Amino acid sequence: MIKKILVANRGEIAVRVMRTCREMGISTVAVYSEADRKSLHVRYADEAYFIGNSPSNESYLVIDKILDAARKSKASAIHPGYGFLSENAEFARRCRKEGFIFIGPSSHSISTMGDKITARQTAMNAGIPVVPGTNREILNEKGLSGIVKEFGLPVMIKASAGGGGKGIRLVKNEKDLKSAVRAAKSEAMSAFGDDSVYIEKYISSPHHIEFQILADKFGNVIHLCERECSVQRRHQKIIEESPSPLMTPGLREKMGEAAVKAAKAVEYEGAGTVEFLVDEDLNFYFLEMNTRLQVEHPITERVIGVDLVKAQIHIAAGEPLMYKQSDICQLGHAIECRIYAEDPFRNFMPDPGLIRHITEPTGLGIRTDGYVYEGYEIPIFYDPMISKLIVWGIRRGDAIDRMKRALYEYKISGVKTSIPFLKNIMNTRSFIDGKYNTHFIEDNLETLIKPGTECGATCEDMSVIAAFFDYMTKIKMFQSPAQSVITPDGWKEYGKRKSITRL
Amino acid sequence: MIKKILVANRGEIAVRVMRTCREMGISTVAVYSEADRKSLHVRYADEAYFIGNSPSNESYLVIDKILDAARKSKASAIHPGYGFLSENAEFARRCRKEGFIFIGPSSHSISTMGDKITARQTAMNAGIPVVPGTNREILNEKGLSGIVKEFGLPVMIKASAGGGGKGIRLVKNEKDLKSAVRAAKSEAMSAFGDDSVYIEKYISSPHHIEFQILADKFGNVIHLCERECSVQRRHQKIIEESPSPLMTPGLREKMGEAAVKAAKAVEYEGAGTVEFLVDEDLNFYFLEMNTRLQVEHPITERVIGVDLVKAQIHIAAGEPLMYKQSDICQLGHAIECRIYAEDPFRNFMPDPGLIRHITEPTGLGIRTDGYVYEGYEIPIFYDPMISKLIVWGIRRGDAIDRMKRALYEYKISGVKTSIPFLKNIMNTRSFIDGKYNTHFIEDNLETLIKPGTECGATCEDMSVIAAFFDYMTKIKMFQSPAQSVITPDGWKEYGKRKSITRL
Amino acid sequence: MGGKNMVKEKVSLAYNSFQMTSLDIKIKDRLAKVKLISKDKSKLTVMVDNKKYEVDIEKVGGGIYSILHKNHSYNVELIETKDSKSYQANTFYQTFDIEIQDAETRYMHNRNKADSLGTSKVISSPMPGRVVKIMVSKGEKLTAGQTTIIVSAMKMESEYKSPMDAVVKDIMVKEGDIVSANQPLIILE
Amino acid sequence: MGGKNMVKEKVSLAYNSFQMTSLDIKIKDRLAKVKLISKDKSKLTVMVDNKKYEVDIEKVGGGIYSILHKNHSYNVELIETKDSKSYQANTFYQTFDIEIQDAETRYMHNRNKADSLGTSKVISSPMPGRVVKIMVSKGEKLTAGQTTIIVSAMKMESEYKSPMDAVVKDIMVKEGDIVSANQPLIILE
Repeated sequence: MIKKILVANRGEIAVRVMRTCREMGISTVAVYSEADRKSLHVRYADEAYFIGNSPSNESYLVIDKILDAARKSKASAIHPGYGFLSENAEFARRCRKEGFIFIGPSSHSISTMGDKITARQTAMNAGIPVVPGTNREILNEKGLSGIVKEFGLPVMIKASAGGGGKGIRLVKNEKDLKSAVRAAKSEAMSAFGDDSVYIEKYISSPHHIEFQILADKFGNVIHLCERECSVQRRHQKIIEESPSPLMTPGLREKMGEAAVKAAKAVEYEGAGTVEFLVDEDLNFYFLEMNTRLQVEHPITERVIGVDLVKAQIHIAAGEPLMYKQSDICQLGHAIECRIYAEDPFRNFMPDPGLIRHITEPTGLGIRTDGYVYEGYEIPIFYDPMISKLIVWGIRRGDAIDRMKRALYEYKISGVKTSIPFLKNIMNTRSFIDGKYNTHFIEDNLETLIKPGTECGATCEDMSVIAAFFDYMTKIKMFQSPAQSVITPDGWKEYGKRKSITRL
Repeated sequence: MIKKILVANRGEIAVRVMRTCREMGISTVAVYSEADRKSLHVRYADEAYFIGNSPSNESYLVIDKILDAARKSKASAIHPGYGFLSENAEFARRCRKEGFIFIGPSSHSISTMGDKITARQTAMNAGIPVVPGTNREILNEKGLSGIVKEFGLPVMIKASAGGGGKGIRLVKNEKDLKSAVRAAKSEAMSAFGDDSVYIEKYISSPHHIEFQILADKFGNVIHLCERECSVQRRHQKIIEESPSPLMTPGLREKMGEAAVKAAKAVEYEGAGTVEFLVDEDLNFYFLEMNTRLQVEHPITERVIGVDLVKAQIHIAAGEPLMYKQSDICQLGHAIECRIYAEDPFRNFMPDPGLIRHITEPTGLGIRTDGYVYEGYEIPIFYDPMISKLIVWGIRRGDAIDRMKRALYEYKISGVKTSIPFLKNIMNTRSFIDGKYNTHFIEDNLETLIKPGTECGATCEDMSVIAAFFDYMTKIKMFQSPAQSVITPDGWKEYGKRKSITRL
Repeated sequence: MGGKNMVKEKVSLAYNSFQMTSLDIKIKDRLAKVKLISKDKSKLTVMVDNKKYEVDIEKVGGGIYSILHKNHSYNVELIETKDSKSYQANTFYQTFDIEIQDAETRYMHNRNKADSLGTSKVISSPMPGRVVKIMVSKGEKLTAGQTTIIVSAMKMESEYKSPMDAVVKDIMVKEGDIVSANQPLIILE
Repeated sequence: MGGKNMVKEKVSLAYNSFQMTSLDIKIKDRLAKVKLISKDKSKLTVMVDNKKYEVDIEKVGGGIYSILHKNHSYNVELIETKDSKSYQANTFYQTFDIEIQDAETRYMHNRNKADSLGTSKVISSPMPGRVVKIMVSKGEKLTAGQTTIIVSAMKMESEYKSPMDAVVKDIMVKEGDIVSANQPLIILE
């Protein structure tokens, strides 16, 4: 059995992993950079090791520092979370070489799926449909027009080492092709240190749908159904839901089988995600495989009823899968909204800063996975995602109603957040109808970035009155005999009544 | 459709009902007593009406005041919550007479089930087993020894109008019988204004198991499986779980059928609960029916996947049940802990007061239903329950592990709470094994009221060091050049950096 | 309800004659005149422009006011922003910037306006972040639109360009520095 | 580690010679001697009795301190109780009452002890509540164990009995009154 796990990550995912460890009676080890001394994962863990300066390339991305902390703490296993070193084949190899259980797949699986050209080739060999395109790196510009003739325009140029929307170019006219390839190559080189690019046919109005898979060390692989992830802004997911409104039982079975095949093709172990593009005619194409836990894993946990981190740990400990494919079914509908510290009304500008006050939604069908607390200052160095809000309802409509209620209750002050933007999405017709694709945000941007006006004239005046009252109290302008009952500060009043002597 | 609902209650249940109303797009009306002006239900509601002085018999129990608020607010329906007027047949009758939809059963159902002798008789007539005993009020003391001969000792004397453990006497020796009847009668008279008592055989080592039922206006009645409620202190439930560890599929079917029969026998409408005693040999006996929502309804919501308040509102609006009996099945395991503002280490003394700080557990499988917030002062007039913590796990063991994790994370300061007591229960062998009955608390009291000692010597010294550091900072004894980095108050530091001019 | 004659209503509590009983409050682009009519414990009567409001207002912790007006329940969270006269007000539905206006704030406003004219040659970032790259050097001649500095925050990089043809007068930061929102980075002339 | 000779270690920071560098701190029934060895930003070295601790201590909001000691992570919430020298300390596992002891607190303690001897004839309730019923009248002679007053809080009624044979000297409250914890209700003599 695994007794102690080092979590090589920060933020909500580090806390989320540690919560499951605590439930399993496993000790937890945090690592932290200078900016993260007060971060919740440090406070939540049983142990914490300092690993360097705030920029992640001087701390969370330095393999030696992570392994050093693992040795010092005598951890038996390392969980990489998502991001940072989670899809770094070298890290997985080093962990294992130095005697730690790496909670994730083999280096081989990671590197095969990490390079998109190899991944495409692997999927094709396994008989999984891929987006039509080149199966090799584009080495020179001579064959370009031939390629375009084969697939038709528009096409996408993509970096083989790609991720985060970098090294991608859409080409609509043949005359732009050469310059787009050059631009993509140069961007890929500066982002990933690798300028390999390939060309894919452009799928119009695509849905981004992914399948969660679980695979143990004994060759058992199952899928845990799909997540619809088409609500994206600049290739970053904003909202995910399960089931997908587009899905049919037949398509689910076919895509699930393809996902399992993809995992088997790389002898996958652990939790992973196979991403597909699906067009309006329900044709699906393998896109890539993420060889780690996803941000959006909680919606699968909710509709399937499985703790994915617990499953990861069991698999890493060498236990066979607890579930068979026939045990898996979706119950109800789950939606996740990602809450970012950013100002949706000022071009989504990140807004790090001090959290003054938080009220989180609770009650039936609500889960929050966050890491900020009152008095915490969000550092400027890392991802702006501060929380995930996951709701469940028996039907999709119930889940949307509950999400609206939860967003209404969710109050974070001190920093700007994406909550108003998310509220607007919940009120957009095509989202409500479940008829949207990856163009959704772009197509509706104008209405989505409109500040709410539901407050009305009286409500606006109430804000004015509150400010009037607060200011008058502050400057001690309320001098009537009734003054003693004004209690601008509950603590003070309490202090008085309890006759607390203060310094 | 119902457009506006007045919630004739306070505390967590008022907020819980309003949350579902908000999800359904129904406006909410709160009523509040003097002590409750700042209570969360007033803040959460769309409208709020003052109904009188703090003691509940001058506010929440005054039918005329509730109806007056309903009229003024033009509410179309009234939800009674639990407690207060929820099982008052007269209130149900008055609501309907004055044109409001009462979200609950008919006055006839309430009064039939409210009187325990009538309820027993009704159950017997419907062919449901009841605890052997007298079917009529004990009018004189002559027949007493004959009764005892019939059922054997020990017996229970119970008030027909009973509730809350009042008017109940256990008699083990025949010589104590007469005085026990007299005592029970006198207690019943002073508690309920009705001295009718009856005698039941004493079921030893009983389990308290109840079935949730839903019934629409068209005679459709289904049950939503059971809740095990045997963890009780002085007849008050502390922890509930579903499924019951004692239950078998066969017994569930039989008891579920009996529950449905009981509901049909009084032409029940809405959500209700049929309570049973179950002995070690799995014999079950009808105990009573609660004609309202129960405190512990969330565990059923979790394992069955239904919003019971939404179901109540749909039924009250005249809609047929959304579910058939065959749709209902339990998935996984849910446990609820009730958090009270009381000191478990000082004889469970209530501890009203100011909430200084709250950290609520979140993440996978956790739900909290509470109403207190930071800066709120819990009034002395009402129930000491401040929150309910509900967890879910795929198996019972997972749910217990999760509950331990959640109780570990749950921090409420300013008042004493029952959290340490609940933690002790989660670590008690017979609870972990699911082998407990209504004597559980009594049998384990000594270990259950022991304060935790997991902290250890170093952890104790850390508390000392924190106090040292805090005090030294407060009296400005840290005068070294490093002082500027001591930030005892994050706000102040922030204020300085942002150059906020304060008054 | 409402109507201009309401303004004449008497102040029902005996206030010190030197006390301020009205304020100008700016909310969004609107300047609201708020006048105290009476106050008895938590019961407050005020005129906001020409509308009279009788409210019950209570502070409930966390900087939040609970207000009951004609039995409607409102929650307003007030957060002081740049000084004690500036608030961000969060209602359940909307967020407002609010400013108490008096002689002092009006003076400061005018001064800031003057300042901002004089300082339009300062390049700064509206968000806190870390200086990734400085693209210019002191004394360098710039053309309008030329990138001067790149600042990153939370994985997003922003380029700040020169608003005009100018000369770099001074560079106030170096690469790797952590900067606050609106801190001067590069001075042009 | 530990050992008495550690106590002699030098204070490594130049403190003002008048400064207090040690305190007696009472936790549960234990009186711990805490002595400052050094402090550099958040790094604190102290002796607690004869054990030396090097910790990294940070206040993280909500009155909570995060402490790292030998890479172990502790959270201690401190709440001031009756005065600035008294705390309730909540760890993730346990709750402690803590008191800073100095000449002043020791004096107060002794005085309170004396007081409590003199005031043992006062009947009070350890919890706040509402007076439901007063069972005695002024001047009445009581026998030990006789119920004097009933106070209710949160639906629970508590009866307070006379600890001895006594006479009711004074009744400080009336039925329906709201009383604080430990407020004198009935005075006996």
